[in-house]
Amino acid sequence: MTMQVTDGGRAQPTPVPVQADGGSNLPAIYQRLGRDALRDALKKMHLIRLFEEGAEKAYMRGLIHGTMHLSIGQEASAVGTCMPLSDADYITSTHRGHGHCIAKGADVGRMFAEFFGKETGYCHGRGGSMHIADVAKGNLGANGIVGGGIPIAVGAALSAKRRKTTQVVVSFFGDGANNEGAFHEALNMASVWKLPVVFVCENNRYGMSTSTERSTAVANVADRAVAYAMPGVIVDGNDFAAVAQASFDAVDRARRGEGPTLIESKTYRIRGHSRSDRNRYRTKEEIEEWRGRDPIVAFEKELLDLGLLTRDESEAVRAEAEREIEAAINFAAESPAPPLKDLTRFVYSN
Amino acid sequence: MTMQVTDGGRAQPTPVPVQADGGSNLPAIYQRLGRDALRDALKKMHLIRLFEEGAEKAYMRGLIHGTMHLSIGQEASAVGTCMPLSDADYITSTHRGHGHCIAKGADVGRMFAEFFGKETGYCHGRGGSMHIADVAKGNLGANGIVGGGIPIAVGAALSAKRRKTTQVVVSFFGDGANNEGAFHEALNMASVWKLPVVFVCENNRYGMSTSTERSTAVANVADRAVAYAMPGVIVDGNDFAAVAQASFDAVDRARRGEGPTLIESKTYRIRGHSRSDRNRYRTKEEIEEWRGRDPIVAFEKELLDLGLLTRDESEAVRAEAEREIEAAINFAAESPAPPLKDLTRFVYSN
Amino acid sequence: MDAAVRELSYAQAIQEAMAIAMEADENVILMGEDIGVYGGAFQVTGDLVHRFGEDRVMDTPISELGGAGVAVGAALTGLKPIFEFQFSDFATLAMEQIVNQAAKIRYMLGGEVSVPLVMRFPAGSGTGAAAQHSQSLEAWLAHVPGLKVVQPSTPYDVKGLLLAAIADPDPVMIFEHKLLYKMKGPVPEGSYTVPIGKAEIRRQGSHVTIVATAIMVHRALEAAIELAKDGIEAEVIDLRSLRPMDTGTIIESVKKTGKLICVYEGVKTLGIGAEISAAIAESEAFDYLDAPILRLGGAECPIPYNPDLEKTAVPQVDTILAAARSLLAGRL
Amino acid sequence: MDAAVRELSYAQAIQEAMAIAMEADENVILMGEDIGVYGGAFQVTGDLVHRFGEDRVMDTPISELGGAGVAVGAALTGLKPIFEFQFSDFATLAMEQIVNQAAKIRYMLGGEVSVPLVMRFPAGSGTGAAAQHSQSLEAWLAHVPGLKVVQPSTPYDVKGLLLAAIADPDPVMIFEHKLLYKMKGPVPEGSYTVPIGKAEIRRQGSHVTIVATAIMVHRALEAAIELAKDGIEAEVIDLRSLRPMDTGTIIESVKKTGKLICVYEGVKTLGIGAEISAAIAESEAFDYLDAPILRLGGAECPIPYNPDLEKTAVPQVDTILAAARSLLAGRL
Ligand SMILES: Cc1ncc(C[n+]2csc(CCOP(=O)(O)OP(=O)(O)O)c2C)c(N)n1
Ligand SMILES: Cc1ncc(C[n+]2csc(CCOP(=O)(O)OP(=O)(O)O)c2C)c(N)n1
Ligand SMILES: [Mg+2]
Ligand SMILES: [Mg+2]
Repeated sequence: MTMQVTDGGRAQPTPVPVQADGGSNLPAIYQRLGRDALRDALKKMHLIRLFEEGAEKAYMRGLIHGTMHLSIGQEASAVGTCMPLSDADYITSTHRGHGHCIAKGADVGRMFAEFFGKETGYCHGRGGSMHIADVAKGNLGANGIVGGGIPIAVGAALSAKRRKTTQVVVSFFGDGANNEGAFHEALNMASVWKLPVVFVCENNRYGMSTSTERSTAVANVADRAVAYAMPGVIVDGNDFAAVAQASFDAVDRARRGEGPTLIESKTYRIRGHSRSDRNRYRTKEEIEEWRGRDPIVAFEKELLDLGLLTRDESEAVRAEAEREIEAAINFAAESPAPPLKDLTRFVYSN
Repeated sequence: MTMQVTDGGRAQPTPVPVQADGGSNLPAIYQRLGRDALRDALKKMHLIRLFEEGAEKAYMRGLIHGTMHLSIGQEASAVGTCMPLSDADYITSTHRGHGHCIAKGADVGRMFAEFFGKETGYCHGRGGSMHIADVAKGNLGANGIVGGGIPIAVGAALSAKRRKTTQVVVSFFGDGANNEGAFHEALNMASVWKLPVVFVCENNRYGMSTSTERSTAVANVADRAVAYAMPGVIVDGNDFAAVAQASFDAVDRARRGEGPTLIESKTYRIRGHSRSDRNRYRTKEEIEEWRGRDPIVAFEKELLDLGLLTRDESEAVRAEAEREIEAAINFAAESPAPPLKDLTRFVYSN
Repeated sequence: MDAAVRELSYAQAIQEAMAIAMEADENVILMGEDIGVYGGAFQVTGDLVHRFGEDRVMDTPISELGGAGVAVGAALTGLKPIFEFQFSDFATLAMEQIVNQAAKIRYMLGGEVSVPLVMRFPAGSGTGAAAQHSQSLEAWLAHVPGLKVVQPSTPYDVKGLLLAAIADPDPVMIFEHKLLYKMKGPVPEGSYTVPIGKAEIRRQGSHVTIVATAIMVHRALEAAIELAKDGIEAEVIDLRSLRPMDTGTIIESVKKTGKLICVYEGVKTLGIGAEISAAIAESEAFDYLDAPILRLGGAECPIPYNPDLEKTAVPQVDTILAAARSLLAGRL
Repeated sequence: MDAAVRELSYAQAIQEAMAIAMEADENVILMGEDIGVYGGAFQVTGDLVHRFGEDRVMDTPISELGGAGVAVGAALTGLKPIFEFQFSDFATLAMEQIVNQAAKIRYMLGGEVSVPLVMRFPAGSGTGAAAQHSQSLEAWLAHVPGLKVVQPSTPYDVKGLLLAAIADPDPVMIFEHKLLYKMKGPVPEGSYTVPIGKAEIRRQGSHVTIVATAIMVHRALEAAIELAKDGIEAEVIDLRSLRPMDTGTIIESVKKTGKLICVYEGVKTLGIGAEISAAIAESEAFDYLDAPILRLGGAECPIPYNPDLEKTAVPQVDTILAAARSLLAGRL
């Protein structure tokens, strides 16, 4: 998607006109986005999937210490949500944040470098997977604290409003986070102060091992929007078009000064919660069922069916993503580690 | 009200049959409660009012250091809510907790003694106004932390359920507390686990100086009940019958094992938030208007109109309350202070 | 200090510092509970809402965790929030945002951001507000790298340290003792700063070094006057900054006096005096010490309600006198 | 110790203690995030849910503040909850309930209630989990009267201290170092307790006293073996309990050795070593000290992600060796 970013941060997409075979089946949002943006979105989804798989392999080969939280299966949610955002807009992300980071435009090389604990990483190797950020692109960071980013997003929105920009903030969080007090306090303040923020709950059915049925009193997280007098929207998080449409609606609303929205993006994480997960809390069948609803496969098929993408183009997009990931891993592997003498650098500004 | 308390804590009211002139106007709840209980309720409301006025005077005379939060105007809410509770049932209370304490059956002598910091006080002078408790009567204590008692109440309800009693817990809190994360987390857990707890939000329109309009995204706190899949009930907190009815309904439901209820009791605090309040955030007219809706005056009038009380009885009830308060203040004033050597007593059990 | 300098109360000095910063930079905003039309629980913000409007003097809902997080997010993205906790005790609700986020984000992000945030904590006992409204929790925050922590004891210092805090690119926590709010002292007009990280010798002396914080500085000075009558000359150091701590000034003093007493209101165990003592015991000053290092801190109990118990729970002038006399007995 | 005693891992020892207590008293319940079918983030609760059911091994929503409050309320009214924080860092969300409520209710209510609550805190660095999952915050809680705080370093002790904690009528906080979970050691079957408030001398020595906590006990013991090769005999004391602290044992040791090194993982400033040092510097042992008291604590930074930086951020065997050698240089 070609973006012209104004000072104030409003995204100005210049869509390439769509002339598709899809005819009247063409989702309005595809019309709005245009071919280039759609292809870019597909590539980002591939990048996310390949990043996660690369991370997994690196972990298995002992290149990474610590843990990691993979978002395989949730790619449409991350990329679809970020479609209306420019670099001037902010996001706050979560422990499961690789996808959000790529969706917001990060360079996978610097991401892998961070993952490998290298000085060239986005956080100079100090943060790792759970804290990857990309401030230049508006990603204020993943967060190791469930729900920790939600009030921060509201603060960024307060700042955007007070500084009289048209910046919008998207706060990603999981279904588990919706039972944290921070969620409640943040959504209430955002509503009372009518701030330009969109709350995106990626409901993948579990907070670690605990299903929403066992953790959350309501059937849908979006049902809680009424408690904050804001719209609550449920979308199929594995349907790129649905996610993008909901995000555009909410972001437009926020830019118009009409306040926050809570979007619940229903999706599923295919991998375990983290490396130590033995998947005891869910069935193989359930996992298989969701594997059948792969958001990348679906999106690609849709673009092909609608004539927005040829087979050749689709191969090319995927190949390009693969090349980028390979180069990224090499860049990361060859990058230097931070010097030990710099242990306390970055604690304070001076 | 004559109570027979079973082991398990279920209250067994034995109402004195009501034969009132009120006829069909007689609220069903009055029928259920009976004359004695109603008179006792009226007396408790007087005790609360007189306690607060006595506290105010004592403060003015320099007998008390610290601050205090008076519940003048909120008496019907406290007493009405506690009507279905036996001594085996629990309450958690707030910084504005004198009324709850009296409603739950406390002795005003030991309350004044606590207020005066005396060894004979409910907390042996260690807690003061903001921590008055009466554990024998099921009052687990006032709380200096806004919202702090709400999860504690849920824990007591969990305990009641696990120990297979029929005890019910009532958690009092203010409108300001409904924006605390603790409120959210506690109500969610109570609902998920179907615990026997009733959440009573005494909405007196302000959290200190901040009106609910400026602090809370929804018009009514009870509107938030849907976010926890529990009934949300709004009552006129200055109408004793309405409060008592709502409380009975919720407590009955909890005892039946059907889970929690959120009651919003709309009321008003006539005095300032605490001694330092200059009432800059509200108008004299507003205060005067609410003074006109005095819950004690209304209740007394209603009982007289319904023929449930004679003028003589009404005088007698009030006089009795006055005598009790006077005796209580004397008891407190004459009681000894805690010995200085006992400074660290009560920190640990042994 | 210039005799012509007008006197302000500690609370007024804070308010003036905030007003100066708000005049100078429209990105400075105030957040907190009842800091608007109510003027703050201790009347520190006073009438600032009328001067700067509700958009810059923001009453928050009673949501300490969320409020602190909003302040962090605002600080990350161009604003300079000054966040008031109504009582420092309520920071217990916001430790997540203060400690995991504000203190660490810059480091976790490898220096790519900073968090120019000021938080104000009315602290301490003596007001009859009992255990949940009287704590002195400054040692907790002084334990956290990424934060700076100051505890000014005079109107002059609180204005200067607050202005230094607002100018600082990193999060600065200011502990204000509630009993000091009404204390008056000379405060110059206009902008000036007191450097974060510098202690101040309030009284020179050669027999014993007393390092004190907040209201204990005044009690220590009172005690020093009494001690002088016995021929004991106490050097009284006002620590002022807890993180970073100016151990250099204390070391120099102890080299001279050979004796150290730490006086603070927080609970004795692991209160700030523990750090002062340990920092000296591991320093070059160790070899100059000729008596145990005494700590006078809060009693090992919650703050009680009864006023006499409450006084007994924290060091008073007499406590300091007795400790100094016993430390110096036979050693002068 | 009896050679016939079987070995258990630290995690297994904790699990066994909980199982014993749950068998003995049906009011003992476990609460925490993913402690049921998942078995806990560190597999400490393991299969207990199958043995005792979901009503007694309760998965809570991700609600640390509320969850802690529920535990407090349950403890006040007849249950004995054992509450697991998934990582000790998340206690930052629950400090209100831990510090204002659990620690103070008994005192505020004049002894009319008690809070028989146990909280478990997986703590420490070394797992590559970075700044928000690696903290050592035990000093915060050890600063709070009303709490008891222990930090066991062996499978034997963690079982015994946990059983003591469950039997204790007051709130006891247990800090468990994550790197210890897989450590094995002899653990007797059945019920036994290790007294809260007692340190343990792990190795006798006459030249220097090393007081260490948690994993640092093992590093100190390793260092002691090396030091012995140089003829330096270190006495290694495992502090075990932070509140109350067994200063008596340390004082006796320092009277013998004249030298003290404190080794702990929490941030050096105001970490537990500050209290150990200060307690000794104000005690009768002061007169026996012939060298500064050294503290080896965590670096003044958040825990970094990069594994080499991460190691550098907390004391290692080499750090202890170097410190001991420099302290003793020319003083043996
Ligand atoms: C405050 C806090 N509590 C607990 C954890 C441990 N934890 C990490 S991720 C997670 C599950 C989060 O679930 P959800 O919000 O649904 O996100 P998902 O992992 O499903 O993407 C938990 C419990 C944490 N990091 N922070
Ligand atoms: C956690 C916390 N935040 C702030 C305060 C200070 N405070 C005490 S009472 C109060 C207002 C509470 O309002 P509400 O809940 O409506 O109760 P009300 O005073 O109206 O009865 C505030 C802000 C506190 N005690 N605890
Ligand atoms: Mg989830
Ligand atoms: Mg109110």
